[in-house]
Amino acid sequence: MKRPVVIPAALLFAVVLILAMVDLAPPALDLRPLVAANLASSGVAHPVTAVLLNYRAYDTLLEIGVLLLALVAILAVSESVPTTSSTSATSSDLLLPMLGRIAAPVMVVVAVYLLSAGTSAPGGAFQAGAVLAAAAVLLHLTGLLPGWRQPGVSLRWGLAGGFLLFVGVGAILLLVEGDLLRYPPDHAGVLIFLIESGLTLSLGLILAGLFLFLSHDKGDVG
Amino acid sequence: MNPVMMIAILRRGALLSFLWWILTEGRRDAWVAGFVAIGAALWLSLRLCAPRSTQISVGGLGAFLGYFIWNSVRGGVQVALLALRGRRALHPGTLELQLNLASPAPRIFVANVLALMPGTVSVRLNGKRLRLHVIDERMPIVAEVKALEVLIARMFGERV
Amino acid sequence: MTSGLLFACVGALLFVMGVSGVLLIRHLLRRILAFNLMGSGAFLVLVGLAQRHGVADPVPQAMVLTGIVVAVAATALALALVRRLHALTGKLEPPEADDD
Amino acid sequence: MTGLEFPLALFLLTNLVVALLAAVRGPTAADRMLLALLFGTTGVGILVLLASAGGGSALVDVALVLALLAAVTGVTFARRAWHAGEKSDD
Amino acid sequence: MIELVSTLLLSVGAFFYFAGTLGLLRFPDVYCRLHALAKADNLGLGFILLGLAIQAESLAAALKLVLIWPLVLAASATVSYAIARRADTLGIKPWRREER
Amino acid sequence: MTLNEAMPLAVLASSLLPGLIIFLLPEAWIGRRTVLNLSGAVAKLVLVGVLLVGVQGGVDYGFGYAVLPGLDLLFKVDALGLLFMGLSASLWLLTTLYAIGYLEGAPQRSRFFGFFSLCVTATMGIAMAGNLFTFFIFYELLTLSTFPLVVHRGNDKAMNGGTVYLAYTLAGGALLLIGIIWLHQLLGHGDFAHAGIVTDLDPTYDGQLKIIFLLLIVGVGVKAAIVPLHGWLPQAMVAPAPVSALLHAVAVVKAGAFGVIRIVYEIYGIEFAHTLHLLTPLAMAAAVTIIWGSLRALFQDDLKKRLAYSTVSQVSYIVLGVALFGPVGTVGGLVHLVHQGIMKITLFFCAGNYAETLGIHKVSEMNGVGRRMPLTTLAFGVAALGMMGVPLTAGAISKGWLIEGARAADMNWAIWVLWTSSLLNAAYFLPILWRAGFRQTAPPWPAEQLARHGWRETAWLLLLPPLVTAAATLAVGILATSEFSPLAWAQFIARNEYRLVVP
Amino acid sequence: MTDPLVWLILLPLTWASLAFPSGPGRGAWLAIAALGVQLMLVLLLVVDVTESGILVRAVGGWGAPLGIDLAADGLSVAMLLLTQVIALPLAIYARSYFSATAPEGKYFWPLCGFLLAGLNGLYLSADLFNLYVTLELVGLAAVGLVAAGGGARQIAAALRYLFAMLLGSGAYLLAVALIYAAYGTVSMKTLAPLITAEAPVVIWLAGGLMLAGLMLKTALFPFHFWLPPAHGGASAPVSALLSALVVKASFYLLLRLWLGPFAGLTAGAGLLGWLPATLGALAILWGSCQAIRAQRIKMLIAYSTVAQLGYLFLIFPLLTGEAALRAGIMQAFAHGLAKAAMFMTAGVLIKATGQDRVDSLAGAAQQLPLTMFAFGLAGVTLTGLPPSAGFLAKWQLIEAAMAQGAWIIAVVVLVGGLLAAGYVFRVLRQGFLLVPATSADTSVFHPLPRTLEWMALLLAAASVLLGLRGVELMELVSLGGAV
Ligand code: NA
Ligand code: NA
Repeated sequence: MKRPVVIPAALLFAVVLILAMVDLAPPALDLRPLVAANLASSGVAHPVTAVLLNYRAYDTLLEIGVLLLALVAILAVSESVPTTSSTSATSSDLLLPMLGRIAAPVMVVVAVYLLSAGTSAPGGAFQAGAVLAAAAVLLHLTGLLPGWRQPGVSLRWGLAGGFLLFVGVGAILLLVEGDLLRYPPDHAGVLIFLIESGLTLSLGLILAGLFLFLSHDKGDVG
Repeated sequence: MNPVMMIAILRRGALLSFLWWILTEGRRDAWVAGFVAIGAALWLSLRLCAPRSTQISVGGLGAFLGYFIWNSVRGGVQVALLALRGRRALHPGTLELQLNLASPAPRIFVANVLALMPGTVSVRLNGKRLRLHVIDERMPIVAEVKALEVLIARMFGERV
Repeated sequence: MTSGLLFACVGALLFVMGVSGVLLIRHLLRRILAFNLMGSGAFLVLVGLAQRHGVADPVPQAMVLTGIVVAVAATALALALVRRLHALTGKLEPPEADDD
Repeated sequence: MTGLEFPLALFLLTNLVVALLAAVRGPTAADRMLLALLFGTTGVGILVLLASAGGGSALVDVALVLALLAAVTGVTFARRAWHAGEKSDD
Repeated sequence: MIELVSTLLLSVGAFFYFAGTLGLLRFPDVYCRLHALAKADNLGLGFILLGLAIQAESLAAALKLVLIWPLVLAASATVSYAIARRADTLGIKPWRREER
Repeated sequence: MTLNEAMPLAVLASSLLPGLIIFLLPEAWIGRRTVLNLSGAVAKLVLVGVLLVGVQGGVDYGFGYAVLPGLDLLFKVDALGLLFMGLSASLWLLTTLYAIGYLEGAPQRSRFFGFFSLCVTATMGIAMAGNLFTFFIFYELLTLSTFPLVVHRGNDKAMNGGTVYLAYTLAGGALLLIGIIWLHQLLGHGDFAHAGIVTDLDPTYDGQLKIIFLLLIVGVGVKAAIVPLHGWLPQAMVAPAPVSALLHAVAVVKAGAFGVIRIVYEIYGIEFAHTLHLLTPLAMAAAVTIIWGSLRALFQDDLKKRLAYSTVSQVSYIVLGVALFGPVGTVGGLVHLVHQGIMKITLFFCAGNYAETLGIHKVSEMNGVGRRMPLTTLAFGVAALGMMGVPLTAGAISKGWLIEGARAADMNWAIWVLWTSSLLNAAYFLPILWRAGFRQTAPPWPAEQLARHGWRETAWLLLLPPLVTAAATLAVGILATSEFSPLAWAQFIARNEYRLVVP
Repeated sequence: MTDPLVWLILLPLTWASLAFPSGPGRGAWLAIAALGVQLMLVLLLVVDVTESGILVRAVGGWGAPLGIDLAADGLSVAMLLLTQVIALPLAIYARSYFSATAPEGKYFWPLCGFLLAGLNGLYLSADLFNLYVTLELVGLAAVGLVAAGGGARQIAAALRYLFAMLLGSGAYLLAVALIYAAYGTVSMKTLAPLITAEAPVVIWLAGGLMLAGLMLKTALFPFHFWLPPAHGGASAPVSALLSALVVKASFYLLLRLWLGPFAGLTAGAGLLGWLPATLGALAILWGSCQAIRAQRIKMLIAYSTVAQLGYLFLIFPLLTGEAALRAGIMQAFAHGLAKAAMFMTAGVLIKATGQDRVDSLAGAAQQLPLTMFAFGLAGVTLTGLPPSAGFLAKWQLIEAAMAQGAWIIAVVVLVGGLLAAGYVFRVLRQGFLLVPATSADTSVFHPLPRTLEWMALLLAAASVLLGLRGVELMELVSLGGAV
């Protein structure tokens, strides 16, 4: 019943939008020179990273908050009573554990590599965290890591730690430098790397959590 | 520290360092982070699989890889030609056969690898019985599977 | 037409497809997919349109990275809700609107 | 750099879109699962081509990550298939 | 010389991708399409990676590219098996030639 | 804040604070609650007395502050306000006494007395309001604080009565609000002032002013129960007797009538209202109400309903007095504000006594009740005669001035209306008196609840208040010419409004 | 604490992320203490803004357009004030409301903290993209709160809510993309002079997308479909938080955009304001009628929210004068305070009787007089009766409407007030009903912590008392140009 309205409206909107976009003049402002001019004092080498972790680091701070929040919300939604034991590898399954044993350390190396490359390439902590999370997921799927239900104290601190570190650095800089997340140019690189390292761990845990907390009930929903 | 552990650390450390070297494309300034990475990975690796449990034979692996790459190309070319000619060239069908491998892990490996080999896709592995979908029933599939089995058995250190 | 503009146009199409999907599809997992399509569309427009004159702009690229993380968070939450609903009702479609 | 990389990346993108549409069209649920195959292989191909076409070596890293994630996805799929299999068949 | 070989390899790679998509479009059922995607696309990726690797600036960079291939292959192999099995479980009968 | 500024606030606080505290008192703390109630009422009476002396001596009492930029909450104490305040303060004390006796042992007394106090606070606010905004605030507060009293009994009948009450008063409030804001649009303020505030407007606004007048009068006319806006009043009879007394004699209907007075005299100005030809329609509406209310009263067997329709009729005497152009009519209307209050509260007290003591609710059940409850019946008789306008009673004074006012305003038809009303009054009150006094007693009574206490026919807290008000009915009639009589005060006000010599 | 402005964002983020590791159900006292500090910070900020009109902070020291600016003017400080004023008593209420093991309270504190951080961040942000992130923070936290520990019905409501939020922010994000493409910046301050009536078509489209997205997020009729089940289904403290605060955020943002960057478009197109106003009028009528019909008490209150939000949108055609803006903010305060109080009383009633039907309230005025009184006070505000903040809102709205000859708005406001009286007094009437103790309908009232009742009364009383003194708030709103 909604279909005859939605689809023509959507198409019409798309057509108008595309025509308008094609017609669009160059923007009044160009931020690229600004980004480039301040790159030297930003503490990182890659412009996208500079935007993410320095110029617009506040966005990134809130975004990590969103991610942590989503994890907390998922925990709040999931049932608190433990269900029956989660999927773990059976004894006949030898290939998968082997894969996990080999791949997980490799993924750790890749994660650290991505983190260290982050200052000169986009991403850093995010890709690194994603790869760590993938490693955790892999370990879980290959039966080497039990599923997560309700996180224990240390896991909870691990999940929130990176974000707290980020907030803490922001707060200290606010007190010392007078502005939220205003890095002194000399120490920007170190501070950003510190934040990113904390984030990598927490993001890894959070992203893994998004999967592992979700995967515990019987769940073949697709 | 026992020598087995020692050798394992050295072997794995070397492999991981090589990996790091590839990843950083040989940059020297990255080695500080590299030590952290290799250390962490080594620790994880030793926790996940104690030394001695490595059983994959290097020679077997090499032989398998050669066979695998060559047949991948064959399989790709065959499918590409079939795709160009359309469905009138197809003579698909299913095939059930018995695997000889003793342990389940290599059997699963065979089932997976067959997806990349010419003409076959594994449909269902049921114990030792394997059902395959073949794109051309006229091909000598059974013989090829046997050959693959032998290679994989060697790699896993098993006798067929 | 530059590649950036092309990306933006594809993005616009993906966006409206996603919106239509979210509005029309009742199957919740597919609706989540539609939402992701919508998000990807918006990201493509953001990046593509900003570099419609051929030069990459780091600011929208960073914004898109931020947006992707937010979308991942939203998707995960949505999946968690769908799973819970499935566990409770055995259905993957929302119950009929129930306004008291 | 042969100058062919960027056009080829676009060509692969077109391929991907066409294949996506075909896979989504079905007709069966299994056909739609083909999407999982498409993203890994074609996505990685596009990324490495773009990296070589001037997108920067960082894109190779992205391709690497995508390949890793594709592998993990594969394992996820595999677990479904094998475990479901053990329960019903073994 | 390297450039020529590279061009050749890249073109061959692209051809296999094309063939995979073509197979997806022309083959009659999901099992046959699986053949097309699992084999042709992966081979295409292999050629492209090889084509790019030989023109890489360093050995490490080349190896990095080559490293990607087994990962994708592993993914494809496992996913293919999962799809075929799923199709079988769903009761999808393989397409057969009529005349026999 | 000076003392003169604090006085209006003190008047409000003398009932507001006891009210709020009473809400929180446990049900069983009867003694403390009574002390609070009475000390508040006495304090208020004393404060009003002080104000009375002060205002007559020309002292300005006022207080104001901005609620919104350009919009003030403004209190001022003037002669007109004091007339209403004096009435409310005295009757509140009596009603409180009566209610303490009436509700003895009933549930939810803390809530009852809490809202009772809020209700009087609202009345005081209305009387002291210095502008339309303030007036409206307390006008609506009155609605809110009386609702819980109307539905106090908590049964379905009470709920329905409360719902009708709310529907009428809130709708009226909405129209009033529109009128007030419209005026604010035109003038930028809504302060009450002698001779009105709209006179300076350009004549092109006359049309709008007429509409605004209609809105305002309809708004306050609901509470004043001007026909056809009176429908809520008989329905609200379900409330306990002290509440009915309060609604009918003091708070609600008087707030409406008082609003009419303020609007006509201090927003439009009587002269300007006259030039705009607003007074004649208003007088006609009052006349219709007077006759219609009396006619309906005639056919009610339910005693409280008969009294209710009587109220509908009597309150419009005030409106009629206001609408009669000229000071004489004004004096008549103003003095009736007080006189009707005293008389009508007596009647309701008595009706409550009959109901509470003997279970009598209907006129047809009253045969011979005068012998069982002679003092109550005496009080009832005095008040009823007053209502008819029998000489030496309060009613005679009001009616006399109203008739003179009609003559002075050249509206002789109004005289006929008043005479007809008096006849109708007699027609619905005399049968009651006749039944009570001369028909044979036919016990048992419907439900005798309080036995005779020695010489007393009922509890003394129920008996005292009607006797006092009945005495007052006679006193204000006989001593009308004394210095602090309601009449003298009404003349004082009229002198201010007309700025000329008032007889 | 050198800078109240930034701490208002950092503090809730901190306690939210500390409450999570503290464990399920923990963190209440931390939250309450921090909210007390936040309230003081807002008051400091009020003083600062009163002195300097507008405060701007460049995050990272960069400043717009390269970095993100935080900005506080009268309008945003007013909204911040509203948020903290409601949040503190609500937190005290919630601490008593959620028993130690209640599944719906397991992660209430971290989610609540993130929600409040998102709201504060939203009110302080002067950057369109940053606003997108804050919108998502608020939206996801709200969805999590709705779903927490709930049954199928609540989960379904949360899903519907989530998709509505995501559609809304998706539209907003596309608009941000278009604006960036057209002007190369997302700073509101930089954009304001650039967007004129001659803006390219994409900017009109962006404006439309933002308008639609934010109307959806504010649940303006006919985009309200998600609100009643979500607000009516959540636990009482959550409903209070959502109805009182969360929907205001998107309204604020719409207002901010309308008066700020998009002023160049909206000022030129006078008829544009009638679109939200018409929908607002329909919301008032539809929401009130649904509330009058509702059987469940929280549904009634939730539909009342649909109606009351309508008033906020009536101001849009009148925004050429300052009076309408003041009316809107006063309404936001009135509704925020009163609706929080009302959901809190509903929580008390439901907890006490174990049922949530309006019919089951008979005797409530006797058993829970304080709660019924609080409900009544809140109802007075929603009805717009004096003396209450709702009345001041109504007064200013009618005055603004009449000043511009928009009679229809005045009429809608009055009719809406009467309809509101319809649903408010329906509850009160039921509460005042005395049922004989023997009757089968009699609800059993369980004893509850008095804190619950007192906190509800506190907010209800605040909603009324604000009606006696609104001048400071209204002057605050006008500070810093409010645009
Ligand atoms: Na919202
Ligand atoms: Na309403």
